[in-house]
Amino acid sequence: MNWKMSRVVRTVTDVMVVPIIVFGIYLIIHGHLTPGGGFQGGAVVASSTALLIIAYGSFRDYKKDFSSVESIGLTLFIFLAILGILLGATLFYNFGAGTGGLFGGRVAEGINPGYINTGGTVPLMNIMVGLEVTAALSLILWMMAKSSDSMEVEA
Amino acid sequence: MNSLFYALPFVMVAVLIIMGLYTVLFKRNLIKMIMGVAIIQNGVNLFLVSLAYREGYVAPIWTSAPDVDMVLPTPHALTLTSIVIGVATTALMLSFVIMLKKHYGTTDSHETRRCKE
Amino acid sequence: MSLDLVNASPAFILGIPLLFAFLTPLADRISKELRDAVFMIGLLLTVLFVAVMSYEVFTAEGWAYVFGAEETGEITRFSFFRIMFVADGFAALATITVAITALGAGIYSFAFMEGQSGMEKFYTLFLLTLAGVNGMILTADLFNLFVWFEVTSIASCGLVAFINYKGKSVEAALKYMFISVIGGLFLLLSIGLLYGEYGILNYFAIAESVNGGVVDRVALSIILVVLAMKASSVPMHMWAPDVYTESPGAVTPFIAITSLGSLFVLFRILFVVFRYSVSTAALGGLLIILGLLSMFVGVSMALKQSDVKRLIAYLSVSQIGYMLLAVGVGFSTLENGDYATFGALALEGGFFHMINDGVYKALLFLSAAAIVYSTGTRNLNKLGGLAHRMPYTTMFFLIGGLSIAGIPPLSGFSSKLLIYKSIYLYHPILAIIALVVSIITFALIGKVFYNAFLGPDLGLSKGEVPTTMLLAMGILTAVVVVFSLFPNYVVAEIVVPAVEALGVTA
Amino acid sequence: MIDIILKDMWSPIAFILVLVLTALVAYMFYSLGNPAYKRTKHKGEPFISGNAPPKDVRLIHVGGDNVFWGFTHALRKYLDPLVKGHTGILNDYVYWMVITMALVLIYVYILI
Repeated sequence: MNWKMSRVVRTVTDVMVVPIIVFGIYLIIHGHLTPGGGFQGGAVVASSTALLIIAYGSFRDYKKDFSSVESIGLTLFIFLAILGILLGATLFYNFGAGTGGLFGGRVAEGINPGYINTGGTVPLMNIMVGLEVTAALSLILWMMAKSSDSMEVEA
Repeated sequence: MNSLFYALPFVMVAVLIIMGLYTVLFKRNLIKMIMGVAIIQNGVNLFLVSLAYREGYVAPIWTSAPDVDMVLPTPHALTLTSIVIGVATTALMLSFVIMLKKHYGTTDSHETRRCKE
Repeated sequence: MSLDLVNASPAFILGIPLLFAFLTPLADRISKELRDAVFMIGLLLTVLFVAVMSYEVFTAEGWAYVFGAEETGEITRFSFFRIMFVADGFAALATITVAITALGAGIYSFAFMEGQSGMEKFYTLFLLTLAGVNGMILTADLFNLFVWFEVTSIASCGLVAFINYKGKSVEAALKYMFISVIGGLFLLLSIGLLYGEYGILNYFAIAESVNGGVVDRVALSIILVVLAMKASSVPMHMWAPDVYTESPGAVTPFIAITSLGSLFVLFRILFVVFRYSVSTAALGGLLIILGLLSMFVGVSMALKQSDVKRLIAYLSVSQIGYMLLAVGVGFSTLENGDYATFGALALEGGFFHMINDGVYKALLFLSAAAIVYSTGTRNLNKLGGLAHRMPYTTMFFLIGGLSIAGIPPLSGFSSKLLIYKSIYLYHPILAIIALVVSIITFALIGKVFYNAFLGPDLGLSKGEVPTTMLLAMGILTAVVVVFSLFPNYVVAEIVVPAVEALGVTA
Repeated sequence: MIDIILKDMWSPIAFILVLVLTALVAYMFYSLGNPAYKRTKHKGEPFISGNAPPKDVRLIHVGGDNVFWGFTHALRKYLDPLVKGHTGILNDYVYWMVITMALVLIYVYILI
């Protein structure tokens, strides 16, 4: 990867990357209340990676870190699902709902403004999926940029 | 008139799926064929979303919702999952085409057939 | 609320491979030995839970497992809106087939894939495919079927293209992926049709209200064609020889088992969902046509092959035909009195052939991979005299080959005998065609055996393959031998519960 | 006594017993033969119209496409179009699936 966009593109990228990441994290955290969730938020966060790759062209080799984050996210996701069985219920049982712990608030009946401290394991799983999707999509984009670049060099 | 209006998305679904199938069957460039698959996929997703539409109902989001009936969100969940799977499959197929281009030097489906007979 | 591992075993069969699939890349960061150990533990735990589930099904009775429910084992009207897994005789038969093959392929891949880079991804993809096939088999929910169908497709395509410095592997993987994705999209379309009509996705809930209208017929045709395509039935079989030939030798049987898994799913959907709304005689006739085509075209194409893996791939297409034929005959007799006389026998033969075929096909593919490992070529024009240097592989290939050809006293003969007898009562000409195909299969196995193993030592082989590969083939051979010696036990204990589980006790 | 017979038709145990018995009888006949018989020099070598067998072992082994050549050659009118049909072109793979889907749709619509 040895291209570099113009100064205008790079400056706008620098400015835009932070809001994009923040919006992605918002989508992930509010996944159990509003449209969004792990995949959508993760895809938004990963689009900042795409922006960086296009604008700067060079990118340090984060391949191993990306794949580790991906594996950790997925492992914790499945572990949370299996924990449902180990606690005596079934796979994907929402053992955190209404217990008062993290995200353990009781959901209000009917129409409400939305309370973020509810949902039990659902927001936790959203966060895991968000981690996984961010890492995986960034990895895919990085690999594709790298391989298409080396192809141009060969030709 | 009213029923025709509600049939319009389904007509569009048929158009999209036939367009996609045409692309897959008659275009020789592998990238274009993948685009055809993406068009079929959008047609199927549109079909699922159109199935879920009910006049006068709102999306099932409880946060500050108006006090009217809500639609059942199963088709929306199906569509979202289908989109997620579509991202993965499209990325994988494009990666395969990149690798194939490296090995064979072509993206023509009539040239990339060393496995045959 | 109490921990019940037996009741939760269907969930573990799905969850354990998923968990360990994502643990292997993490373990690889620590050491290679730990990675291999984690993979093997995951595989063995899955096999263990398959055994637990099957034992419970065979000794007590089947049950439905509802995801996310607070109480285990309680089925309410609301359960049909949740994700549901069924643990019954049919699921037990299918998961046993998958588990035996997975164990063989997993042990085999240690030595076979040694020296490849990125092995943690190989193990991840392997376990993901295992989870995908098990999910496809166990689920009782059309949408879950779609999800696991796609998981299986993606993961197994990754496995096919794993040795990606070979252009042909990538080509085969692209073809497989393409046709699976288009198939998956049509599957989703038909799922949408059924959902639009009945508003529910559970097999049993749809079966209660399905009426055989136009929408149902369209959905039925699409589901049937897509799953038959994935099962490599003629004329949608063309991806199968490419993929079976070019995939890494250790995972070829595993990719063959995904197509067998699709066949299991097809039969479950036909028997559970659509049985009461269609004319079973006509639909069984369709299966018989597909089966005859597969048998004949598969074995004819195998005649012209000079590549050992491609030849076995075409033979496996022709074996799929036997199952479609037998189950088609069984399905077509459901509505009339013939079920008691030969319909049940045809189903038993078909299902017994499925579990047999999964095992001996795995054995054949693994011994073909051993030839490739030892000599570096698959070309039958160059091979010869391997028996001098590879006596154990020769023996394993002979047992697998005689079994696929249906030579007594091996297991293939027992299941084919049941099939011959039942389809003879349906129509004698079918039995004659099946016999002819079986004879040509025997001739082809003889050709491969003579070409590759007999004759003077040409000095191609580097010697016998490593011990772990022999162990994997030995396990599969032991299973084939057990199935051969005690077919009556296997039929009574494993196959008959599967036939009864599809709701066709006569 | 355990039932070892599959569906009143087939018992592998009995089959193997008969096989072993036959082998014993065959061995009995074999041992009745003349023990003074000596192996001749040319026994076990390929017979090529009385010519000396070739030195290169590759020429002794008939393999690959030569096995069943006559059979496949006789069936060439059936096999060659079939082989030609397997083009390996990706479009054709999808084409066959769509065609089959259409045919099955017609079949299911008319007959079921």
